[in-house]
Amino acid sequence: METTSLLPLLILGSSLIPGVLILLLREDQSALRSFLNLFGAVAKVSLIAWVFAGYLRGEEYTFIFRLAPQLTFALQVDQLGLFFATLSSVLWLVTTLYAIGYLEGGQHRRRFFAFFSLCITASTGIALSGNVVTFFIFYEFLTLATYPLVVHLGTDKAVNAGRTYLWYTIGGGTVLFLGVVGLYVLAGPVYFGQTEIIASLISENAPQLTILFFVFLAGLGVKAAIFPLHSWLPISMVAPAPVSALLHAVAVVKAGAFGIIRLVYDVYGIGVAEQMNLLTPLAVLAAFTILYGSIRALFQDDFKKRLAYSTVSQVSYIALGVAIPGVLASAGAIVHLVHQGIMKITMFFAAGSVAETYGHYKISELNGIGRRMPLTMGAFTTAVFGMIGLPPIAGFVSKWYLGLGAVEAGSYWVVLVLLGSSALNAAYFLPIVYRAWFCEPDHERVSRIRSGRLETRALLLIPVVVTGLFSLAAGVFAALAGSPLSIAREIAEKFYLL
Amino acid sequence: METYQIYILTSAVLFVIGMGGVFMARHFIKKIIATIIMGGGVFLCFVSFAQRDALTFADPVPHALVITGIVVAVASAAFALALARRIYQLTGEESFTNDK
Amino acid sequence: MTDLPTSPFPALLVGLPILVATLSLFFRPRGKAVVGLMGCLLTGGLGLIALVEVMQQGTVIHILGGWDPPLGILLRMDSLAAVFIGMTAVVGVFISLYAWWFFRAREATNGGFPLFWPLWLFLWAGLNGLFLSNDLFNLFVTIEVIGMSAVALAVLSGKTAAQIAGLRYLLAAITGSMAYLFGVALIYGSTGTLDLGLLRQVLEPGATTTFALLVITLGLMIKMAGFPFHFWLPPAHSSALAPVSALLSALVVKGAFYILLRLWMEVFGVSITFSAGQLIGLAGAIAVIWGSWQAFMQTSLKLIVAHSSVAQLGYLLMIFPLLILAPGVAAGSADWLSPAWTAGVYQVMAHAFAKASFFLSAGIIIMALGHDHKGSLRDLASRMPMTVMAIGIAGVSLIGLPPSGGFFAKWMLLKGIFLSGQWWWAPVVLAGSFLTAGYVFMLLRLAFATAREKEPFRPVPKGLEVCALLLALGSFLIVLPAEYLIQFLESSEAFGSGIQSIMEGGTYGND
Amino acid sequence: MIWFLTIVLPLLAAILNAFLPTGRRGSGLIFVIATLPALWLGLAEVSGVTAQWFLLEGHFSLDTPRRILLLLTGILWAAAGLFSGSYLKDDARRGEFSFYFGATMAGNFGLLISAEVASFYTFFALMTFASYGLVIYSRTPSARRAARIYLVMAIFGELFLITALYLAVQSAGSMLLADIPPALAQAPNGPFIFLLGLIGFGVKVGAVPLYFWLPLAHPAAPAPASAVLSGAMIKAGLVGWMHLAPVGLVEWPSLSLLMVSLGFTATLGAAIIGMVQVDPKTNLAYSSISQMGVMTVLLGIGLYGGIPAVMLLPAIALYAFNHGTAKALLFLGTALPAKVGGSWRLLMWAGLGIGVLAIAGAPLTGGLWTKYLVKTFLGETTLPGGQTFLLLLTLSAVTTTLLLSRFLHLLHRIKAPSKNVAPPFFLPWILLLLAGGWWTMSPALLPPELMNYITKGKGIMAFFWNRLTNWDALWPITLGVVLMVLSLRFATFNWWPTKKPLLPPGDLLHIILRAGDPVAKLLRKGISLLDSAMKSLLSPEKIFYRLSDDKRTSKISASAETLLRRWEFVGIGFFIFFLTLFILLR
Repeated sequence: METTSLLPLLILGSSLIPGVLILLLREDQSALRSFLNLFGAVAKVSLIAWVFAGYLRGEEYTFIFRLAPQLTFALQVDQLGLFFATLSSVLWLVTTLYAIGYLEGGQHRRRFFAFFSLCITASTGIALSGNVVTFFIFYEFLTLATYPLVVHLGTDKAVNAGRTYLWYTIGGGTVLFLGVVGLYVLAGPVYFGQTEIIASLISENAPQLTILFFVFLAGLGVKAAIFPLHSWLPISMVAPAPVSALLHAVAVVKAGAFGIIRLVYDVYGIGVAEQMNLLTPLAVLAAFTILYGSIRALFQDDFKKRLAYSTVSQVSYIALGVAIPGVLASAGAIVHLVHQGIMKITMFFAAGSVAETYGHYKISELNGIGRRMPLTMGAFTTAVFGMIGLPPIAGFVSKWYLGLGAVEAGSYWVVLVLLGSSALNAAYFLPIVYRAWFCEPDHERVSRIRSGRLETRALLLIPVVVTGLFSLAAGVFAALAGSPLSIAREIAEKFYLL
Repeated sequence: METYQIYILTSAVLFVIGMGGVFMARHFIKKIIATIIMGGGVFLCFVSFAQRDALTFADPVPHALVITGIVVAVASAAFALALARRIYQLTGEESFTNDK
Repeated sequence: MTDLPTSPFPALLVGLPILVATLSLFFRPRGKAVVGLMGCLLTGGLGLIALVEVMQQGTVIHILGGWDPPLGILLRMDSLAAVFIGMTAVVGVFISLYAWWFFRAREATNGGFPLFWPLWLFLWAGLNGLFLSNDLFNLFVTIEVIGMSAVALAVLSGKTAAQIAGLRYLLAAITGSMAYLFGVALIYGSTGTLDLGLLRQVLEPGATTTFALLVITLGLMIKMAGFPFHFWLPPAHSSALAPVSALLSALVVKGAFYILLRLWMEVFGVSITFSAGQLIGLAGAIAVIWGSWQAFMQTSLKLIVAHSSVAQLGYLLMIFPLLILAPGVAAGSADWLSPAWTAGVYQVMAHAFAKASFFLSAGIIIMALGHDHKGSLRDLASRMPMTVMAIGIAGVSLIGLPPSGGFFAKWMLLKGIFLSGQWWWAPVVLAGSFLTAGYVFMLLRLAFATAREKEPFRPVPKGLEVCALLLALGSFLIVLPAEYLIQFLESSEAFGSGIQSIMEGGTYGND
Repeated sequence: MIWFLTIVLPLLAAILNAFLPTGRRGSGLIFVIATLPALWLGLAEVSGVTAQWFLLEGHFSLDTPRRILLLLTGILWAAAGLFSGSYLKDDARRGEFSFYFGATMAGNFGLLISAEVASFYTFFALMTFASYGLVIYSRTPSARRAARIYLVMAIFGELFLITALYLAVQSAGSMLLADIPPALAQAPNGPFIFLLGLIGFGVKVGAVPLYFWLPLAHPAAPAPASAVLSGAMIKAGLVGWMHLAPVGLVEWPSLSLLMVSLGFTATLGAAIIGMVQVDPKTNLAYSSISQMGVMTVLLGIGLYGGIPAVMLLPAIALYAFNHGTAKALLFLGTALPAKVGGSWRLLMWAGLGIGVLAIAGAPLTGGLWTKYLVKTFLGETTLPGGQTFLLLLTLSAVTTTLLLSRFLHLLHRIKAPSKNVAPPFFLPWILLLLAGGWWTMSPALLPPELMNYITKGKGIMAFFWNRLTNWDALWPITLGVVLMVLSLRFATFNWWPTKKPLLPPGDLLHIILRAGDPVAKLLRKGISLLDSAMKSLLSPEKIFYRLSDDKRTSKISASAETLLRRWEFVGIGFFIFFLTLFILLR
């Protein structure tokens, strides 16, 4: 704990500084801006890789700054955090590329990219934060950083969406604030991983702990879009595609999910959580959200809206996995952080490219799009099958672990939920695939907005393909050492050894 | 009851009258006068403490304070009057209309 | 008392501004401005130096003209005073710079208000005096100086609305100070001294003391626009010129709060009760909710900001119930005093920075658009991003999102609330931040929205925007030295025996 | 290495052919090359491999029954591939067809060679979903409909399947397929798990009552595709069953009885329904169902215990081999009569005849063996009612003959080209005819002990010339043929439909749809109601907006504020505050 290192700070800086610099640039210096962006992204990825390597060698990276007695800003590197940080940084790199292509000639790009960088800073901060208050700081920071992205277009629709977005996130933040202070008052400064603190308190003030747990859950559940708190997610779909992609795949929803993982495993500890049976309500909520989101998705004709509802349902897999005791289930949950991320980001990229290239925003307009954008839709289709949980795509792996975990824990109803959600996923995703590949294009809509030698602009195409391949590879090579799965397994096993 | 206590009671009464005036009176000038009455009450209170009984010498401190206080009070009253007059010139209003 | 080290700074801090102000009166308008700005910068620098001085050698005093109290005046600069003076210095300097550009830009149209400078210097002197002075009567004098110059500044713009608001303000101020003075008179009558340090020892409970406490409290509540008495604040603050509004809401109202706190915690310990504290807290709570809601409902930018001041001051009142121990609570076990205390100090500072920046930004917008109806904020984000940024940051600090000063204050406040078990205040705090978020983001929302019709738009000097932005950032930066600052406040026998006494077991409610 | 080639080559072939422009030859050849590794594995013993990196650690190996099936699959895919190469040469969507064809091929090979759950499931799914593209290929409304039903049923199956696999793996504690049957034999919920698997794979097998998608989907695809669908892929389900079934380890009378009875229902019922179809391909599809019924029966016997797996499973595989090759021959044959003319037709009819006889189990064909195997095991088993089953089996021979002669009759109705021609895809058909499973040598694939067991150690020839067995095999067929001939000869008996089938294809489906329609409507309505309810549900922020955006609210709060600003009220406030504080301080 005493070995202080500036590396974590540097990791944050690698996106914070470009963000600030970009804010200082002029609107028209797009080349320099792109350079800064990419430089930051690459720097971040490589830094995290470096730190990861160091961590595996057993080194400790901790940065601590005391604000006040009992109020410390702590960055700390552990496996789960690195896992999440890697995810966000890599996807940030990809998304930056995509965004540069997507916003070519758009308005307010300076603002957009600046806050884009801040946003990723926040989510890296969430990943690396070492104690509850630091987590909270970045959690709120994330809310603020994403707001300008949500309202980027500035239309009344966007602005109102932003209003609702804030209404929920700030509300959640306030509740979380209550929880955090409560925890500090009750247990003093709690660093992640110090589950013994809570364990020691459980005897005398169990009721407070229970209340706190659910206060936290309410706060985190907003971003994780758990059932009653999910409405902001589909509404904030008005944002540009890269934003929705990042919001859904990495930054916001994952912040919530990640928070829940931290809460259960690193603050309360799985033992305590089980002992006080706090997990059952969470499991039920998550299960309900899974089905609910899927059912709502069935009825959306807006492409991105449907994806959004599917996110609502997919992210709850993580919460569900956390709520099922057992190594397998939690491994499934943790690995789903990544798997859902790469699959969903692929889908959003695809949706964005279609919208950018042919101006199709509705699913009913997608007839025969597969013929015109084979690679994009191919990647999309891969992601779809992954979401349904078909091998050998990433989604299968997480679903397999969740299912086995559920069976192992003897909670068969969860298996039923998983099956139901798979069926529903098929029901609302396969029609898209069907239209894309097996329907004849209706010819009045083949007008092409952006032309290019490829099926669309290279910067729109490459990211989709890359993430698509990721989601394939994450499944096919799941057994390899260093694959998301293997890391997730290690993490989960650590949690259960504690 | 000592004499000074009578003074104090009087000052209290004055103070209350003044305060009532400030709140209840509508006209600017009335309000300003009311503040002056308040001031008077306060100063009387001070001064009456200066000499508790006829035997000892008067305590100089309250006088010093009262002098200062009076100066302040006069200044502020003057300022208030000036403002009231200006408002009258600008709008012709002589009392607060509560729309702002 | 005289064992404390003597230092010239207290005298300078009061004397210099007055001197420069009087001096500047003899100059032409343009000269006034130059001299005034110089004076402001000097005073600001002095304030900071003094802060450093105190940090190095603890509390210092200065006895004016060598005449001992009670007739002479003793200025004492303890750590809290030092911190507040430092804060005043920083905020003041920024506002002065802003004012310089602001009036320069307006010179052509209406002469650039040269009188602002002397008045502002007098105000500054008054503030410093207030923080430094150590007996009830000096407090009265300083607060009067502050009041007078504040009103004078408020009516500076010469607009009708400003005049009316100014008169309202003035009457309220006089009433408040008279009430206060009445209390002072009673105290003096019953104890024969005005020195705070002495009073703490000699004051014993009784009808007189109680009455004195009552009138003093009410008087100060009026002056700091505590809940039922906030009637003068919104009009006065919203109708004044931008730099003036900034001064008024950032610094002036804090003076009354400062006195109130000192007297309650330091002097009247004997006769205050737990339930009385609850009442003050209640007033604060209502102010928080009501003020925020009103701000949320307003349609013009400056009114929004003014109402939000009411709410933010409410938070200050909410620390009173925490600082007073319920009967039967062992002082040693009361570990929430320090958080509550810190909350108070930080709320003052954070609000000073944030609100100043907020008002300055409002001024910029008015300068650019000619008015500040909130509807005209549309598309501002693309036209003056820096200002919007300032508003955003300041707003975030007001809401209390991390890692701003406001967050720190609310954190400490909530912590105190939980530790003291007075959980019923917690919802108020949260609701307050939520509503604050409501109006802050209402502004940002408009700023990001695309304009319906193009408004005439005058460019503004960059300097203005920079000042506003820096102040806003200041409300974040004050968090960094937090730990050191807290130590500094608690270590020295700060505040007469104020904080210390509280640290050592607070003031017992006796009922 | 070869193991991976088995899977990778077809995928490569798929991509390669996808880009092959329409009208260019060679795609058939590419497919043939792609099947070579599979054929090699089918013929030669190759020790299994472990792929650490693949999925959840992949294992690939073969045992006798799966080797037989792999051989079958390889042959069929090679023949069908070659066939398609020329059959669809000038088709506009050839590239697309080739893509799905190759992908399906990869899946089909993969699921046969994979020895652990994850990869098995992977390739099973790959095959299932890729073949969707084959079914919908023609894009006709009926094809789309068939494809939709197929997909729904496939997903339905997948759900049961994955559940079964979850449970099985959990109880086995290992991902290896080999460990599953023993585990199920031990596990208390073994029968349940197997039942889930029975349903899950039953969809693919076309077992009663899940078969109804099959008569729609198989005919919808173009001839080569339906050949592999009906000849090879249908066996995938069988493989799945074999993987789960603890043959010889348990006695599950109820399950065993269930399977046997279902099997016979399929065998006879499908035959009867098939007879009254008018489309030869539909007819064949039903015949497939009925034949799979026989294999279901065999497996069912196995679950009753007494018969060791090493005996039973190869027997089933051999039966599949025989049926698969013959069925593929017939399916490919459906494309011929319209194209083959003149003296070539003799060859064609001969080939088709062989195919028919092989399925019916006539002497001199591999069918003899397979039928005999079934008979032996039915005779062996202690299952109650063994004799009736024997009777039913004989009866099934008759019905099968009827069914398939009806098929020939249907083909016969197709108008032949006048001149003496043979299309280029006649050659692959002939090759398949030569490579088929009806050669009496095909039992050589069986493990020796099973051979000896059947032939009583007297060797193939002795068995082959055994008069009794031949007679037993012969008379039902003759009976069937005679019946068919008579019914065609005499108008009074000729009630065969000509225009539209007496029973619509996918018989059961129509009942289900009829019955399920209102239910589905109700469900959809309910869900949409729920959806709209959720949409209209006033969420907190809406309430807040309504409150805050309302003119009235602002008016009220404004007036309240003005009230608070009146001096009088301030005075009152002052007074009240004063009093309260006074009381509190006292």
